[in-house]
Amino acid sequence: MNTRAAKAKPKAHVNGANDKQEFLELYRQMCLIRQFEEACGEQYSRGNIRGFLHLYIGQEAIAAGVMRSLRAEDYVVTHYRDHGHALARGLDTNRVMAELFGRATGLSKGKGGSMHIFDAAKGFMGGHAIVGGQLPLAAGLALACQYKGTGGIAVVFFGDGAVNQGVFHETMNLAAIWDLPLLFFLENNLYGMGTAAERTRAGGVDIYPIAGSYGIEAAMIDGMDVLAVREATGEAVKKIRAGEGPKFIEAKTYRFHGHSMADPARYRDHAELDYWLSRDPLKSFPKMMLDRELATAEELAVVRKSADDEVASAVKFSLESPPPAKSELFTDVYA
Amino acid sequence: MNTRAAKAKPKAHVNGANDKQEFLELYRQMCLIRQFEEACGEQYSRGNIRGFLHLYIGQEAIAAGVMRSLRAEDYVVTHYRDHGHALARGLDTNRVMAELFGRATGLSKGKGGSMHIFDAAKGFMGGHAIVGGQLPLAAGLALACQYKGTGGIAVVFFGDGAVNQGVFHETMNLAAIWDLPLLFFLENNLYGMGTAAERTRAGGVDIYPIAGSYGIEAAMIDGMDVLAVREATGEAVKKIRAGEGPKFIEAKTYRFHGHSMADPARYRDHAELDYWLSRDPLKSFPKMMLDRELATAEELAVVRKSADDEVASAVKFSLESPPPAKSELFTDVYA
Amino acid sequence: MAELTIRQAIQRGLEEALQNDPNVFIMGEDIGKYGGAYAVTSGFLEKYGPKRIKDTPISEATFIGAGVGAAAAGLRPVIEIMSISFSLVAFDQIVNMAANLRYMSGGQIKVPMVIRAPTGAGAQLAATHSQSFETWLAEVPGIKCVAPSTPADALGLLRSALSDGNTVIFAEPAQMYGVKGDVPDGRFTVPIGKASVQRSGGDVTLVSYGHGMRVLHSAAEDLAKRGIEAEVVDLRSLSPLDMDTIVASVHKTNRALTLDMARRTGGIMAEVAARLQEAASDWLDGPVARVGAEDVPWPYNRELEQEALPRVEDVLASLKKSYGI
Amino acid sequence: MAELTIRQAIQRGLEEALQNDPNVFIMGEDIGKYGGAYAVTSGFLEKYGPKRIKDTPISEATFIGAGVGAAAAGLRPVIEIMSISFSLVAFDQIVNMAANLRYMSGGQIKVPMVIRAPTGAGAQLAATHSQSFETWLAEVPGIKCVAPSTPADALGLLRSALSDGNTVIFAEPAQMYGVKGDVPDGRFTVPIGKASVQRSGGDVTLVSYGHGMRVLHSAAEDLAKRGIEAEVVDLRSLSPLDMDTIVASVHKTNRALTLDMARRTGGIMAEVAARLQEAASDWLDGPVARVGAEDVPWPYNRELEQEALPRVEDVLASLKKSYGI
Ligand SMILES: Cc1ncc(C[n+]2csc(CCOP(=O)(O)OP(=O)(O)O)c2C)c(N)n1
Ligand SMILES: Cc1ncc(C[n+]2csc(CCOP(=O)(O)OP(=O)(O)O)c2C)c(N)n1
Ligand SMILES: [Mg+2]
Ligand SMILES: [Mg+2]
Repeated sequence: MNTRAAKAKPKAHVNGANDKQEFLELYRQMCLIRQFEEACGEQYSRGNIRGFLHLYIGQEAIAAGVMRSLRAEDYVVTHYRDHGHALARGLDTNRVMAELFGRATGLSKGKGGSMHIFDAAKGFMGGHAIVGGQLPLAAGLALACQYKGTGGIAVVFFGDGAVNQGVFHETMNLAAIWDLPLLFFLENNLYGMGTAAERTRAGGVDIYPIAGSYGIEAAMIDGMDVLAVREATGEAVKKIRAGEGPKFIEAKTYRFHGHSMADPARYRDHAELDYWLSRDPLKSFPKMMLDRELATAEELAVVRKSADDEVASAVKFSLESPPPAKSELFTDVYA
Repeated sequence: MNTRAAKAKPKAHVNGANDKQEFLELYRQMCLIRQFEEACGEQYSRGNIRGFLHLYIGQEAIAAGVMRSLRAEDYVVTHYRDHGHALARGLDTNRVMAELFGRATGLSKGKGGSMHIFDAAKGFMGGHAIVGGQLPLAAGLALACQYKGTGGIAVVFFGDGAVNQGVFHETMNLAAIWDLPLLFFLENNLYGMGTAAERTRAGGVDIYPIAGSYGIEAAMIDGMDVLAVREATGEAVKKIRAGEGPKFIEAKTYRFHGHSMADPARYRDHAELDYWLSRDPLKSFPKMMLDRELATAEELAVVRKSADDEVASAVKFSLESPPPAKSELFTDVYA
Repeated sequence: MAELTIRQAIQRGLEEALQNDPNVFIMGEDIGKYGGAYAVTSGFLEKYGPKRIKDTPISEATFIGAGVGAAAAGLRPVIEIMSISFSLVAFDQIVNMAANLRYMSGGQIKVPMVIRAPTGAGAQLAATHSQSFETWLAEVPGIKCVAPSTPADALGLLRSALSDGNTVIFAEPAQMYGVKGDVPDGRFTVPIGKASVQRSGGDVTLVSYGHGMRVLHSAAEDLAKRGIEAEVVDLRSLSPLDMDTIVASVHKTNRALTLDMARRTGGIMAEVAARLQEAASDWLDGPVARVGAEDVPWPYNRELEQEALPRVEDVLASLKKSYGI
Repeated sequence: MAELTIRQAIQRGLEEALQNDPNVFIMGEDIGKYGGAYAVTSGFLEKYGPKRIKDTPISEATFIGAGVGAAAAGLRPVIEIMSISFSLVAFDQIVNMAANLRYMSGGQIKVPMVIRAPTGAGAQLAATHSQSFETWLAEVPGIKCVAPSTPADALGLLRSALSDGNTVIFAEPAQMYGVKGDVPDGRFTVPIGKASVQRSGGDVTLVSYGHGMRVLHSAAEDLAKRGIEAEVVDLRSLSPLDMDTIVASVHKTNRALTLDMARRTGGIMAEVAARLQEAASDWLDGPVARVGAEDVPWPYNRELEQEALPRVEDVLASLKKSYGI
């Protein structure tokens, strides 16, 4: 059984009622992602979503916790497990869902699908499906921020499996020598597809120390704790904006479902899954808010309901959206 | 000026006259390499050697010092700056030179040239010209030793520039998780072509600490000191043979000439070059032997003369060798 | 004779090799504990153990390069890439190492290795996951490349690949793992470098491989209804190419069409068409007709993807254009 | 009008861009302090400073991928790869990222970037260093690919590449940096996607690009001595391909030959031949003649390498075979 998160930092400190609106917003985002992903799973089984579909369920605290520290001029880059990041970054829920449905109203007009969500206007630069392939792209976006002096930064999300691609190493090196304003955010959910990270990754269960070999400051946090994520990201982002160069955060987390819809996840044992389910941020976070009287049960229910409604509308919107015109096959190949 | 080697370990201890034969042999190898490389430079300017030619002058202590710990069943893999490793591994001087001349008597029948020296019978598996490309190959050779239980190991040489290729990282990881009997030997000559390592490599002037991120034990040594190289390699190889998995050695060294024959090396300052020339192992090592009365000037002269003769014969052999038959163009494409 | 799926045929070939040759081992991502992304090696880890069945990190360049080294040292690695689309990160190791080592060493080094990978579009996996890089690898001297479209060929070609002295790219049509067919008993092999005439006919020669064979067979049915007898040729081996079989067919039919389920521009089918017009121009009643997928990145949306893929209508229209039939 | 070498023409194009567009920057290995492996960017670092002229680590995949990101964010990176042979380690970033991003994002992202790289055999650099991967990259939708063979085209195409909205592979014939030619004054451009008729003639159309042009011009001289007037066409743009110019020429000459200094099998010249026979079969008096390098890895030895490279004799022999001329 893998319960490494226990080693991570303790929960961030809560500053009383001041944080209420902020906490409700974090909760709203997590609910939205969870509900969105549940709906995706259902729509997949109905055949409305196809191809490869990777759910973010269990990891919501990360996307929600990170984005709060970002600004409009920042860039976000992620891998194929990208719905959570997209929603937390504020992409239109309807258009994200419509993309999964392959409809003309999707962000990429249905050409990209689940693994390739883009919203350039919001600095959301994908959604990339070659493991590790997104890392150099993010370095280039960070380079552009630096070159133009926009004050923006780039955040790149990747998994424990991606650290075994050479470009991970190359990108850390490049970011470090060029002092790029880049936050490396490792979502260590302990598995790359069906293979436990410890079976494919040398140097111990924690990956973040490798950043030190490049002189990049790194932190390890509990990815099930949205406040810990928010705090660590806030600190790192502040330093990056101050010109300190790239930073690295490893968050220990867990995906509650299989790698993709095709994966029954037989390679994990029940005790492990149960342990992580017991740490579900969609349970612990509202519980904490109730315990500390930061929100009432009713307030939380309103948030949940609004998320449910938003997702239900997105499904409806997608179902009602037309497919792309056949002529779209030939557009967007060249500028 | 770059004089980092000063930080490296002090010279290995000398065990008196017992070592005399061994020392003379080390000296012979270094002389052979130096003389060979000088001859190559000359033959290149005469047009007898073409393509890219990378001389090993200045780095001789490494090839000579490493090979003494290897056995017949071991594998050696290196990059394009490969003559020194080939000679120290005991490849036929005539046939190495003939390969550079592109003659039928060359080890690869003239098809490989300077950058691609192979002698499979001696476990010398190239000579590889894509920077970093040789690293995975070496891991595979080590894997074969482990798989078959031959007791052999693989040694892979690479430069400070190669550590910036992703496969370096991937190979360390694979070697570590599979406990491969593999010695990573980094010849840090401070430059990758015309670019100082410190300009392209994050994490400080020493590269070896990165091995630690993979749980690989690493040492840093003075690559101008043949005894230090021999000692460090001996220790590492012993551990690898004992089943301890991969080890890593970084040797600080310097190439006295440009990257290749096309490079006048204008990017280095004189003081730096002078410093490293003052540490020339072809001077310091015989001086030490004389000082400690391990050899007489005459004995050393005999060694030098034998190396000179061997190289002169190799040039003669090559000049007299026929080119490959034109039909060779089509052989060796498929087994 | 047994009825097997392509998946089962490959499984059988791999198991035979594992059982008969201790130097055979398999490596790749999720081939062990997970059982393989397309379940080809399902159960192998339990049966053959971790020495023979190696789960790798997501480091294609390095485990393929390590395969080259292991092969050079006398082992016979079988490598699974989860999708041939991912082979790009390892192209240097395949093209510069696996293919060149023998030549650069003057024949000293052999790299007997099989690289298996599912290939092709059609599952809405979009631009990065639907490619067919066997068409590039087939152009590289020093390695071979095969792509079966039937269970019998899958087994027969795999046996040949597993005893070949060279690296063989074994491209498996991803949409056809479940296709069933009769597989002879006994240790038959299918030689690498021989095309297969899957249907005989005297009126037109239709050439493709892998997924393309389905389209060609449907087209042949349609043509037959109009009294046109198509000869349907499966390249099977993309390298070496068996032009003799194709040319012999054209001598009979005087008409030819090449179909590529990958993009129309370039790739190995362009080479087949170019060679064919060179080798059989006196026999051809018109230009070699060429059909391929549209020259666009693969879209996710189902209708668009289907629109990009070549269909029976495209084959028929192309024949009409080249030969008026 | 000035006489420049190809190297100088490229330098001029780069300097113009550096001077006129603050978003242009150059990155690559040894392009700064060292001045470039082929001295193209010599002196640039001193003149334009380290922000614009960036020496990179030997990490082709990552600095090309970073170029994609920088371009996506509105900059205009120019990347030098020391040799197109090294592009393989970055193929994933070029083919999956630079080429696919626009499509996958439904047109949201542009990647206006120029990737310059010397290409081709002939300098005894052996198997790993003599390759011509522009022939593969030219097949990829979403990126463009050009290869000049004269100083004027080098400058004109570079200007077009530097103002194109897409990634353009700019393949420089490594053996021709010193070739001189007249370059018009003023800001002329050469459009991407237009072939160039370098010599007019009515008897046979000879098509190639880059190094191949030298061979074609020699062959044309030889043919002229026998009274055969060759029309010599330089593709210049490998993608998009300008079949119209070639087909128009064949309408006049009724004979065609393609020459590839890269290996004969596959690549973009196979596509040209295949398309040509489709588009002009009624006009061709025989099969499109095809000449290319031998299908072997590149050998180091000079005689073997020369033997592998296509020569004038091969062109003539191939014409004799196809057309009896
Ligand atoms: C280069 C490459 N190799 C393999 C794959 C197939 N693949 C897709 S996701 C994945 C696992 C990645 O795991 P991780 O990085 O930990 O991310 P997670 O899925 O756990 O979020 C694999 C092997 C791929 N897409 N690209
Ligand atoms: C992938 C790749 N990129 C670039 C080159 C060109 N190149 C050849 S050697 C070299 C420098 C390598 O430096 P290093 O690894 O330090 O070895 P050294 O030459 O110093 O021994 C470069 C850039 C190459 N051969 N392969
Ligand atoms: Mg993971
Ligand atoms: Mg170096």
